[in-house]
Amino acid sequence: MDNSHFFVTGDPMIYGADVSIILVSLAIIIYLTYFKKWGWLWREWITTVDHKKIGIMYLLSSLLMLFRGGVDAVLMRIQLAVPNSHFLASEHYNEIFTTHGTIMILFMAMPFMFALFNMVVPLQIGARDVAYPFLNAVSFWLFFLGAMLLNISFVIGGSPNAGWLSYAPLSENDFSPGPGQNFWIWGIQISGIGSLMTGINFVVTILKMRTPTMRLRDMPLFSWSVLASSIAILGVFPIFTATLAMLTIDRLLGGHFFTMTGGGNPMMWVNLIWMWGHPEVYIVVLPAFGVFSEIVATFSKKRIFGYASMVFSMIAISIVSYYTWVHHFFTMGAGANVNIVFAICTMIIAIPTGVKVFNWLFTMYRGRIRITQPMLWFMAFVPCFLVGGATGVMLAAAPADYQYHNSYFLIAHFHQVLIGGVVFGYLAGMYYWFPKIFGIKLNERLGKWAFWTWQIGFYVCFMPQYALGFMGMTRRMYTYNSTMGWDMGWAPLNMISTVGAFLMGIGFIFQVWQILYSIKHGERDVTGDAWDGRTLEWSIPSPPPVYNFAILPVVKGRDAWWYQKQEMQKGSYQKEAVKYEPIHMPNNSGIPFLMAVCFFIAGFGFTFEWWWMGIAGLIGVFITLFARSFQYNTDHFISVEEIERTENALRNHGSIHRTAN
Amino acid sequence: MQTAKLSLLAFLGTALLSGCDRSKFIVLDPRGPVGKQEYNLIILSVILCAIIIIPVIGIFTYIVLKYRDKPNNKAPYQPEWDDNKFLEIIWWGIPIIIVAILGVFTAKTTMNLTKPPVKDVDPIVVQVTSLDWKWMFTYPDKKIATVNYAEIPAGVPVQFILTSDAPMNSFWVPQLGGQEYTMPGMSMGLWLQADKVGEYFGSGANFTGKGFAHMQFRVKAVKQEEFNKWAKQVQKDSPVLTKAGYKKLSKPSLEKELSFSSYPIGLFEDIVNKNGGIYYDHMNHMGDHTTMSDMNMKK
Amino acid sequence: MSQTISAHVSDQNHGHVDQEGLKTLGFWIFLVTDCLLFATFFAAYAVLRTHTEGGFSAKDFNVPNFIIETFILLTSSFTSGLAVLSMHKGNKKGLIRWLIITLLLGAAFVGLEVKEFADLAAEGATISRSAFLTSFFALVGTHGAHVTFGIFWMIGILFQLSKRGITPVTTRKVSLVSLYWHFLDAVWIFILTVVYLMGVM
Amino acid sequence: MSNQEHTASIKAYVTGFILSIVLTVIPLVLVLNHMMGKAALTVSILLAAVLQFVVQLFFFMHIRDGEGPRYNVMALILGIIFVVTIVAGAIWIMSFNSQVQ
Ligand code: HEA
Ligand code: HEA
Ligand SMILES: [Cu+2]
Repeated sequence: MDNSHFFVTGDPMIYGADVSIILVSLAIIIYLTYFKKWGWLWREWITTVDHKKIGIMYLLSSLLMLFRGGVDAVLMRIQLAVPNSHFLASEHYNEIFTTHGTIMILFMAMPFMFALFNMVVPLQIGARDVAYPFLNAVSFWLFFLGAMLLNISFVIGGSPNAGWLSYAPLSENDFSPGPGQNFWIWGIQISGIGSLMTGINFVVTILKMRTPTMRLRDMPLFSWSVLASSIAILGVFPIFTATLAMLTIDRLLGGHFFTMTGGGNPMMWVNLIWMWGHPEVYIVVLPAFGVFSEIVATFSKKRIFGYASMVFSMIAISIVSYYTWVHHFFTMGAGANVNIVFAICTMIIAIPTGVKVFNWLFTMYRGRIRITQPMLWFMAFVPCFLVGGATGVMLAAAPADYQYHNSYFLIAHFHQVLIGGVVFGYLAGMYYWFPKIFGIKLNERLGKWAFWTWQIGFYVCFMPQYALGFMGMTRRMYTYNSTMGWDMGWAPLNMISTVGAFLMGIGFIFQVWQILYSIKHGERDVTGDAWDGRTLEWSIPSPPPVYNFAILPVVKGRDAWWYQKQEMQKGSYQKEAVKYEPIHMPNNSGIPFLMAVCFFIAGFGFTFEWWWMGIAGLIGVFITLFARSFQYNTDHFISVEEIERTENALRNHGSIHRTAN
Repeated sequence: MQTAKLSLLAFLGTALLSGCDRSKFIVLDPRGPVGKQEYNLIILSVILCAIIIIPVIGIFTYIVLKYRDKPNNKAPYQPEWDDNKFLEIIWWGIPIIIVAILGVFTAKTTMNLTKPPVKDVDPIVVQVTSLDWKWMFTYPDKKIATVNYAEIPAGVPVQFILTSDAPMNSFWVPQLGGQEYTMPGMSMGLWLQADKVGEYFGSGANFTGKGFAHMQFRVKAVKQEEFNKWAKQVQKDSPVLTKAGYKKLSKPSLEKELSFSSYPIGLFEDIVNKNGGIYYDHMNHMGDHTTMSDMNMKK
Repeated sequence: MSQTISAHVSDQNHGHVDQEGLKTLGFWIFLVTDCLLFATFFAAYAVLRTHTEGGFSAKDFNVPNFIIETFILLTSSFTSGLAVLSMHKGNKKGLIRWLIITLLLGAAFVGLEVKEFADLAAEGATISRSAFLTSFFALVGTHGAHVTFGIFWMIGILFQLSKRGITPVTTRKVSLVSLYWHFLDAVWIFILTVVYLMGVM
Repeated sequence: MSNQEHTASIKAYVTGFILSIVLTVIPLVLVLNHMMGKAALTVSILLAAVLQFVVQLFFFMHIRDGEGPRYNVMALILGIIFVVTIVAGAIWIMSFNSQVQ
C-alpha cells in the first residue's frame, strides 16, 4: 500500500482542521494539567462503570458527532448550492458524504440512543445498574475509540470515499487503494462490537434486573422499545461484524469475497450489508418511538392508549424488519418473485408503525396536553414522520422504486424519517430526561428558537429534494450541469435546500447555547420529578445517587410512580419504615479503557497494514481480557451508614418525599 | 400542527418556484409504456398514502387543539381511558387494506415489467456496458458501438442487456422507465421503449467513484428508417473499436460521445465472462448468438 | 410476558441479583449471536462454493483428515462434559484432569487444521486463489480461531482452579467454557456437513 | 438458570456421545459410498446434522436446565429462525433467477 501520504495534504481546509485539532487538544491538555484534573478525569470518568456517567459520555460524544456530521452536511450543501461549483473537488465531496452518512448513523444516532438507554433504563425499571456494568464501560470505550479512528482519517491517511455502505467492488483494493477504506472498516467494526455487547447487556438488564415486583407487562414503553431495539441489534450486528471481516479479508489478505476477479461476487456484499443496514435504521428509530410514548403519556396526563398493541407492534417491527432488506436493491434484479415478496414485507412494516401513531393520538385524545419542550418535538415528529413514512411506502412499491432509487427522492425520504423520527425523538428524549440526569431544566426561550429554526430549516432543506428526485437528480453527485450541456433545471431547488441546511445549523447552535446557558443559569430541579412524571425514574432525586434506589421500589402496576403519588395525595399511602441494606456495587476499572485503546492500536495498525502494530494491538486486547478474568475483587458494598448519609442529604434538598402537587 | 401547515407551504412554494413546469419533472412525464406503468403505480401509491396520511394529520391537529391543558377547557378528560377494541380494530384494519391493495398492484406491475412492453413488434437488442466513467453501447445486430449516447428506434421495444466492466452502476433513462444495476459478471435484461421520437436524458445512478457525476448520456429515439440509416452511416464513417481500443476505453477517464463502425466479436460476452459470468446461467441471452424469436418465446 | 409476581421474585433472591446466573444467560445470548456470525460465513460459502476459478475445488478435500478432526472434536466435547460432571461432584482433580484432556484434544484438532491449511497452501490453494477458497478459509478459519481462543480460555481457568478450587465463580466459568466448547462442536457438525461432506459427495 | 438442578449425569453424557457418533458415522458412510442420489443425500446428511445439533443441545448443553422463563430457549429459537433466514435468503436472492424488467 502507498503510505507516502501519511498526513493528508493539499487542501487549505484540511490544514485549517489540522491546526484547530492541535490547538483544541493542546487547550484541553493545558486545562487539565493546570487545574490538576487528570486524576479526576481518570477516577470519575475514564474508569467509571456507573451507567449514568456512561450515558452522559455517550451523550456528549454524540452531540460532538452531530456537529461533525452537520459540518459535513453543510459543506456538501455549499458545494451543491450552485451548478458547476468548484468549492469541493470530486474526491473530497465523496469523502464528505461517506463520512457524513457513516458518522450520522453509527456515531451520532447509535451513541445518542445508547445514551438514552444508559441514562434511563435502569432508573425506569427500578434497577441499581445494568446487568454487566463492566461490559457497559467496554462498549462505550469501543464505540468512542472506533469513532475516533474514523475521525482521524480526516487528517491522517485520508478519508473513505465509497459511500456510507461502501459498495463492493468500489470499496475493494482495485478501486479504493490506500488507508481510507480501512479506516472505515476498522472504525465501524470496533464500535460495532461495542454495540453488540450493549445489545446483550440491555436485553439481560431488562429481562433480569427489574425490581422484583415489576412484571414485564408493567414495564414502561421506553424500556420495551429498548428491548425491541436490542433484540434487533442481536439479530443483525453479528452479520455486520462478519461482513466487515470479509471485506477485511479481501483487502488485507487478498481474498475474493466481493472482488470482480477471482470469482468474487460483489452483489453478495450488497445483500449482506443490507441484511444489517435495513434493520439498523429500525434499531435507531424504535427507541425514539419509546421516548415519544413516555412523553405523550406524561404531557397528556393520561395512561398510554393501547399498551398491549404498542408492545406487540414494537416487537413486530423488530422482527419483520429482518425480512425487508431487499428493498434497498430492488434494481439489482434478483428476480420478480424476490422483489414482490420483499416489497410486501416492507409495506407490512407500515401497519404496526401506523398502530403506534394512532395510539399516540388517542393517548392525547381526552387528555390534557401541556406543550413543553419535549412535547414540541413530539408534535413536530408526527407530521414529519407520517410524510416520511408514506414516501417510504411509495419506495416500497418495487417498480416505482426503479424510478426513485438512488435519486434525491430517496435522500429526502430517509432524512425525513431519520431527522423527523430519530433526531427529533432523541432530542425530545434529551429535553425530557435532562432534568433527571443533570438536575437542570433547559431554558425554554432558547429552546423555542432552536426548535423553530430546526423545523423551518428541515422543510426548506428536504422538501425540494423530493422534487429534485422527480427531476432525475441522482445522489452522490459532486456537481451538475457541467457536461454535455444538459441543464435539467436543478439549480434553484438546490439553492433553496442549502438555505435550509444553514437554518438547521443555526438551530443546532441555539441548542448548544441553550445547554451551556442552562448549565450556568438554568432553573435547578430539586423535586426529582420535573414534569409530574408517571414512571419510576421520577421517584428518585435528580441527579440520582450512585445506587439509584436506596430501597428497591415496589411496583403495583403500570405507571407506578403516578399511582403512588395519587395514593400519597389521598393519604392512603403506607410508607413502610425504611430499613436500608448494604448495596452491592461494581468497582471502577481501567481495563475497559485500556482494552479499547488496544483495539484502537490494532485498528490503526491494520489500517496502514502495519502488521506488527495490528498484531501487537490484538495481543494487548487478549492481555486485558485475561487480566479481567483473573480479577476477583470486582465489587464492593455500600454501607448502610453511607446510604443513610446520602439519602438524608438528598432529602434535605427536599426531594423524594414531597407529596404530589 | 404548525409544522404540518409549514410543510404544505414549503411544498407549494417549491412547486411554484420551480416554475410549475411539468416537463422538468421527468419522472412524472414518461414517454414510453414502461415509464407509464411505473408512473401509474407512483400515482396509485401517492393516492393510497394520501388517503390515510392526510386525515391522520387532520385528526392530530384537531386533538392537539381541542385537548390543550388550559384552565377553562371543557373537553372531556378521562385519564384512565386506555383501551378500546373497536378503535384498535379500525386502525389495524385500514392500513392492512391499503397495504393489500398496493401490494396487489405492485405485484402485478412487477410481473408485467418482466415482459416486452408490446408483443406485435420485434424488439431490438442493445448491450450496455458501464465503464469508469462512461457508457458503452454495442448493437449486436448492427455490429456497431457507441459511447455516451445510444440511438434507438421509436415505437420498438428495446431489450437493453446490462453489464459492467467497472464498479457496479445503474442504467437509468427516467422518461423511458426505471433503472437497473449494471453489475460485473452479470448480464441483466431491461425492457424499455420510447413511444415518440425525441432525446432523453440518461444517467448512471449508482455511485462509482471520482468521475461518477459525469456519467450522463443521451438516448435518441428516431424513426425506424432513420435508425437504420444512422447505423449504416456509423458503419461507414466511424473508426473501428479494436481489442486494444477497448482496453484503452475501459481505463478510468471521461469521454465525449463516440461512435465505432465495429467492435471485436463477442466483446460483450467476454466482458461478462471475465468478471465472473461463467458462474451464472444467464437467463438473459447476451444478445450475440440468439434470434429475437426465441427471446420472445422465453418471456 | 406473563409470569406471576411470586415466580418472578423467586427468580432473583430478594433483589440481590444472582450474578452467576445472570452471566450464564448473557453468555447464552452471546452464543446465539455467534451462531449468526457463523451463519453469515455459511451464507457466503454457500453462494461462492462453486467459484473455484478452475483451481482447487470442494471435491478435493482430504477425507481422512476431516474425519479424524471430527472425531477428535466430538470426543473433546464429551470430555469437557465429564469435566463439568466431576466439578459437580466436587472432584477438583478429576475436573482438572478432564479439562486438560479436553484442551489437548482441542490442540490436536487445531494442529490438524493448521496442517490441512498448510497442505492446501503448498498446493497453491491459498486464500487468494479463488472465491471458493476465500470463503472456505474464512469459515473454517473462524471456527478454528474460536477453538484456539477456547484453549487459551481453558488454560486461564485451569490456573484459577488450581489457585482457588471450586467456588461459585470458578464453577460458573467452567460451565461457560464447556458450553462454549459444545457450541463449537455443534458448529463443526455443520461445517463437516456443508463444507466437507457436501463437497466430496 | 441456577446451578441447583442438573440434567447432567454420566448416563446422559454417554448416551449423547454415542448418539453423536452414530449420527456422524451415518452421513460419512452414506457420502463416502455414494449411496443415494444427490438430492436425497443432501437432505439426509443435513437431517443428520440437525439431529446431532438437537442431541448436543439436550444431552450436552442442558437446554432444559433452569427455572423461570426460559429466555435462553427463546433466544435460541429466534436465533435459529434468523440463521435460516440469512442462509436461505442469501441463496435465494443470489441465484438471480429471472428477468426483472
Ligand atoms: C429511521 C430510519 C428509517 C425509517 C423509520 C424508515 C422507514 C421506512 N422506509 Fe426507509 N430508508 C432509510 C431509513 C428509514 N426508513 C434509509 C437511511 C434509507 C436509505 C439508505 C441508503 O440507500 O443510503 C432508506 C431507504 C428506503 C428504501 C430503499 C429505497 C431505494 O434505495 O431505492 C425503501 C424502499 O422500500 C424504504 C422504505 C421504508 C418504509 C416502507 C418505511 C416504513 O417503516 C415507514 C412506516 C411508516 C408510515 C407508513 C407512517 C405511519 C403509518 C400509518 C399512518 C399507517 C398507514 C399508512 C399506510 C398504509 C401507507 N426506505
Ligand atoms: C441520522 C442521520 C443523518 C442526519 C441527522 C443527517 C443530516 C443532514 N443531512 Fe444527511 N445523510 C445521511 C444521514 C443523515 N443526514 C446518510 C446516511 C446519507 C447518505 C450518505 C451516502 O450517500 O453515503 C446522507 C446524505 C446526505 C446528502 C446527500 C449527499 C449526496 O448524495 O450527494 C445530503 C445533501 O443534501 C445531506 C444533507 C444533510 C443535511 C443538510 C443535514 C442536516 O440536518 C444537518 C444539520 C446539522 C448541522 C448543520 C449541525 C450543526 C453544524 C454547525 C453548527 C456548523 C456550523 C453551521 C453552519 C455553517 C450553518 N445528507
Ligand atoms: Cu430499509
